[in-house]
Amino acid sequence: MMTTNNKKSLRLFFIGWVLLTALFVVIGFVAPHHWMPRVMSPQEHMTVVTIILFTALAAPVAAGVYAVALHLLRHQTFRGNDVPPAAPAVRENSVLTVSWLATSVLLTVVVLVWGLGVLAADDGGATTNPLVVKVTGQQWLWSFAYEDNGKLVESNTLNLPENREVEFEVTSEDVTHGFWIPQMGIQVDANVGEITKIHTTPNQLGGFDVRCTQFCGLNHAFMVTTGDVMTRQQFNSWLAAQPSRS
Amino acid sequence: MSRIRTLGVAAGSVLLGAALLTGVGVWLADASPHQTALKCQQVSSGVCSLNLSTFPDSLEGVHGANGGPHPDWVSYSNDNIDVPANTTVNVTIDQYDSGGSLNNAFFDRVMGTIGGTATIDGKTVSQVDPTNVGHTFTLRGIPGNGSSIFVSVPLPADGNSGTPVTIGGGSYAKPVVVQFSFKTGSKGVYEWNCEYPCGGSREGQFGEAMSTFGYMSGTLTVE
Amino acid sequence: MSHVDTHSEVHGHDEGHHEPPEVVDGRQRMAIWIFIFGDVIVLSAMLFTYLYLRGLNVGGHWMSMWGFQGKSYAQYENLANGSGLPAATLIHIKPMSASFSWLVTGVTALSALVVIFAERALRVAKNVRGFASLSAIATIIAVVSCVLSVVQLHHIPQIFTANNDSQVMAYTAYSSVMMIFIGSSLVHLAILVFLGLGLTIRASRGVLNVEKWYQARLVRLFWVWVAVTAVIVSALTTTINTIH
Amino acid sequence: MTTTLTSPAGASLAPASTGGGLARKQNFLTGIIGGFVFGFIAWALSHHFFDNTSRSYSDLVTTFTSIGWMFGFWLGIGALNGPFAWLIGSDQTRADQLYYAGENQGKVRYWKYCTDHKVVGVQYIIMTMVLLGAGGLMAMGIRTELVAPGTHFVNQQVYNGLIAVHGMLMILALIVAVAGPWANFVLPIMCGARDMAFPRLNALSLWTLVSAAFLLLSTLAVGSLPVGWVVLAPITNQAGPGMDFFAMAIVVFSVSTTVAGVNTICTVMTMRTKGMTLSRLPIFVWGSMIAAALGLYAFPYFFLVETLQLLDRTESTSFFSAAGGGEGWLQANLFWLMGHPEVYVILIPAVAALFEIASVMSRKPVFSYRTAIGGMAGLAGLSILVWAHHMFTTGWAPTLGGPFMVTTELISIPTGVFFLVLVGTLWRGHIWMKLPTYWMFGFIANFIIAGITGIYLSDIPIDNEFHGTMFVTAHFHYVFVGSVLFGAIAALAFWYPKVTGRYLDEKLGRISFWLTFAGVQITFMAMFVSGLKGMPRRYASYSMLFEHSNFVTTVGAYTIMAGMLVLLGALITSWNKGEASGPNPWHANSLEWMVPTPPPLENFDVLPVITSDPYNYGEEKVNS
Repeated sequence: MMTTNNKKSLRLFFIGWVLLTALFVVIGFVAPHHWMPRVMSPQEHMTVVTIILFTALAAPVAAGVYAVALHLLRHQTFRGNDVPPAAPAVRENSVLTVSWLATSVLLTVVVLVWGLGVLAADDGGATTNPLVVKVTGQQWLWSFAYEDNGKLVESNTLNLPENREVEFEVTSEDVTHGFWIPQMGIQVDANVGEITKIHTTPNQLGGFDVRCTQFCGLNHAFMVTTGDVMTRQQFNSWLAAQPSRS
Repeated sequence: MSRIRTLGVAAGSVLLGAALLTGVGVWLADASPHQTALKCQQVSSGVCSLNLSTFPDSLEGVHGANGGPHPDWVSYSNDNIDVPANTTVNVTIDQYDSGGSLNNAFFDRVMGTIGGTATIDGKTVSQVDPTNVGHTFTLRGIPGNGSSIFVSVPLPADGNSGTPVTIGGGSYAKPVVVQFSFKTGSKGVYEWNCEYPCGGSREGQFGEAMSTFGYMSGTLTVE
Repeated sequence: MSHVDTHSEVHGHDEGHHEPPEVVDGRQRMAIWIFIFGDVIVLSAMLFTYLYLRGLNVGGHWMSMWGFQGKSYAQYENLANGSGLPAATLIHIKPMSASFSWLVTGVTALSALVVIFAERALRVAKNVRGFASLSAIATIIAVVSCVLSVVQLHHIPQIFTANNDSQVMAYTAYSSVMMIFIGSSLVHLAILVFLGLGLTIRASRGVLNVEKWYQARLVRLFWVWVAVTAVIVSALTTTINTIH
Repeated sequence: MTTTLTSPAGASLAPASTGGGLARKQNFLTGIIGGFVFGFIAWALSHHFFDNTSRSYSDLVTTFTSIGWMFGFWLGIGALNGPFAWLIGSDQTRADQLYYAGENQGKVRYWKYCTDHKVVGVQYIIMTMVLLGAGGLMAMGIRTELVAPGTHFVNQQVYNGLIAVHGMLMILALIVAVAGPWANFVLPIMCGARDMAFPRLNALSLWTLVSAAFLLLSTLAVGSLPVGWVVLAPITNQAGPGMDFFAMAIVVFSVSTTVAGVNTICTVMTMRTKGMTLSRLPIFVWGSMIAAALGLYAFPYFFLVETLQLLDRTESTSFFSAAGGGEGWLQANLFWLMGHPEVYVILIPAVAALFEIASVMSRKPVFSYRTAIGGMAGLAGLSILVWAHHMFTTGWAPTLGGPFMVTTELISIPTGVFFLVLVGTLWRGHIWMKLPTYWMFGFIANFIIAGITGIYLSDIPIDNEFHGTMFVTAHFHYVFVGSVLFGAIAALAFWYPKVTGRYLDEKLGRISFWLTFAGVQITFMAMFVSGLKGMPRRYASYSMLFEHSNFVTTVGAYTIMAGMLVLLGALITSWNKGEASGPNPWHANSLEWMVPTPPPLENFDVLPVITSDPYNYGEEKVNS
């Protein structure tokens, strides 16, 4: 019933490994495009690319473990109530151990280098005169304030111009909230007595969501609103049409 | 084996106990009384009217005998409201409570009503003094569920004095009367609450009455 | 089960029931050291809290707070209930008395010193009576230190704050951290009093005799550690407190 | 040839003294009574003496009530007898010790302040089942609410309470799920010790945990805990009295785990029998010790942060309140300084138990024993340097993001070692497909997914998208349910015969396994989808966007519940009706299988002498 490492079972094992790897890679490509929100900013784009890359790197490892597990379940198992005979006592295999460690170190380094690179590329902060939007969270609503040559405009929905860098200055009036735009892959908490900044450049026209990601009490689930990326003309006319705070 | 049987039974019964405790806990936590939803009164075709009040205590409205566990908590007269779809809703709110400054002056504006205005004691306004607000009526939905809706109307603090009127268990000075109208869209469940910090706790005074269901918040069901 | 060599000489089964003192001592000393390790973590976390809040000085409120001048809570209660309060003002507080803090620390250190002598009296001089009386003295000194700490707690500056109908005597960040420092030393001192009392009673009842001297050493370890903590905390909170 | 070890229980021990005395009548019930009495007294006093116009009035009353409950419970169950006896210098005699170890007291000793490590172990099993049961019911409540958009089953207030208490209960339950029962029941025997190093501290750690668990469950009755399980300040200053119960429960719980950790470490370091060198220790002993040491580092932070939150609420200090110079980030730091190591306090004992099981069930030595220990120690060491990866999106110290990303991703190396050891042990093994083996393979399958999804979250750009979403929830549920719980159940099935002398019902056990395994995949895969679609955590109601994935998740959750109920049925029925197993059903070599079942009081009549590690299956013929 069981024959350790005969050729056939090993070949099956390798085929399984390859097939599973392929399967995981395919999932890695399909899932983000199929389920994640529409990509509307460079940050979100890099996020999706990174997800695909990491999946491709992780796929062979995961597939390997699954293939081994399946191989063992297929060829190495004993059923029934009698204890199986003692198996060959392999206590160490320095080659295997070292190569396994080397592989995981290598993969980790690749992941790190890539991740830190993306992080550094994005860490530049707001560049030349971004549009500054003051984001205020309070239980249980977001409010947004724009400075339009001396006139202060407030809104409960977030309208943004296309292809212009936006800097969000996020703060809170009561407890901690989480300011998140899924379509733009940017998220930062709104803290009492602190102003936290994030920036992005919307590069697609259309609607997006703003959701609170930090538990903030009774109506936390309803602290959601929508936004719209419009052409600069549309944005400016919208801004002009808003009543200013007296 | 009697020891072991008892152990098994013990484990089972203790689990059962945990289940009961949990159930009781949930029930207690859920004990905030659910009043029957307030129906919007049909005035004419496509128009209906709602009458709400805000009180400095919980003696009026369904909170249990003599205001229930927290008679001193501020409260709206109702929590759950039913309105028909695609209708103009005329809202009248009698505001009996004192007030102060908003956490965020954003809410001193009248937003989302027909004409962007409200009538306060007969005067039509689009904005009130952010340092003298009693409560607000702020209504919103979850994007994607039904049509999006946003209405926010500040209710100025009640500075009136004179002969108090008696409602339910309490007696209050003459109210500030706020009237406004908004149009409902398609069917859906929306959430409304007060945005004036009247919860009497630390960190923005949004605890207690503000974070307890059935006092300063409720649902508006468009059906 | 070949790895269990039961043919080799087996010790009588009473071995393990009555273990030799040095074995018990070693085990208990290890336990005390591990407990002290846990205490070190708590202390370091408290120091982190202190330095973090002082370093951030959020809104400049390390030693200030919006509130109302005045000593007592009752003085404002009625005002606040009628929501007839005057406008709140920014109130600044002073750091707590350094000399008093060092006084408490000194007393604690003194008690530790006495305990060291007590333990030596038992271990070296084998003098149980002397040990009993010395540990009694140490206990009394620890009690004094407790009382002083309570006094210190009462001197932490408070500020009356009120908004809407919620009012209270509140503490600024500085006062808050001082409270946990003093509070934790109070808890430790209470434990010391318990231990000192135990040593005294046990010694005078002859339960703690010359053979069991190591019990005294266990207590001494913890006692000295508490004294060290007091010194560290005082050294920090009396030098680095105000924001310049 | 093991006969020298199997002389009847306590045959040669001093007879239990029959002395009366109040202290000997104390049990769980008197504990409860004492708790309620003192709780009521404390409530009445604080109610009377504190100023009821102060904002912190209700918090002060609640806090003092909970202190009264704790004190009364400990007094009632007899936890305070030992210290008092020490104080007045009346030390226990040998007869007393045997009595408090429950000698000749039958089943009643399971409901007493019993110092026998095996009794404590069984008490921990019951404790864990209660916590998991209550937490699981709350999970069902949560999933029922989330079956469709809108709030229908419970309103958002109840929901917010449920998510926090569910989270905390489950974390506490899993912290003790493996280390509680088995580091108490089998660890001393594995070391060749007659009991834990400090039997009374052992009982103390259990019963303090029980008293804390009562408080934690009581939060539901006093306005619950509407803050999320990470109790992120400053919203905790808005919450009702439930928060005070919670904070007090955690303060006591931290003490309990610290005491337990000291006990475990001292037992392993000082109670090993002759020849049981550190390099011959069963791997599970190593795992338990490393986890205990890590817990000693982690839980003091928990102790402090909850003390601070309690002070903020009762004394109006300003640790986390910006108005007084406080800062929510401080709470986040202190909490996660505890919170991340705690994950490995939970994980490592489960993994170590699986190493043990893998070796026995594949009739092979643990593969590269030293690397395994190194992996666990390395994981423990790294885990104290990664806490801020829970704060990538809080805006706290963005410049530290890079460094913390590095330390976090380095964790995947020791985690990889776990797979190396586990798979390496099974490779070319003769795998005995019994119940523990099934759950072990389930662990391998789930832990891969848990680990890999963790890599995404450790990457800051991705975390900016996924933080605070259902993706994170799904990830750590794969860790806790898919991995730790599976490991814990494997350990339960493995050592159950040693506790009861009977097998855990194989048939029911396998049904339960397949239900749970399928349930976990359905539930949390669908939850990953919700996360990818952008559904945040802790939402009582959600957009139509997330309708289908949430429905599937709820279906899966009920499947898991079915599996767990079958397992519970198996546990209870097998306990007295199961197939008899004999002292060593798995033909294992480690010491706990050498003693009779159930093991006698003080385990060994004659302490064995060890000449090799317990993994020498292939090397010498196992003579039976």
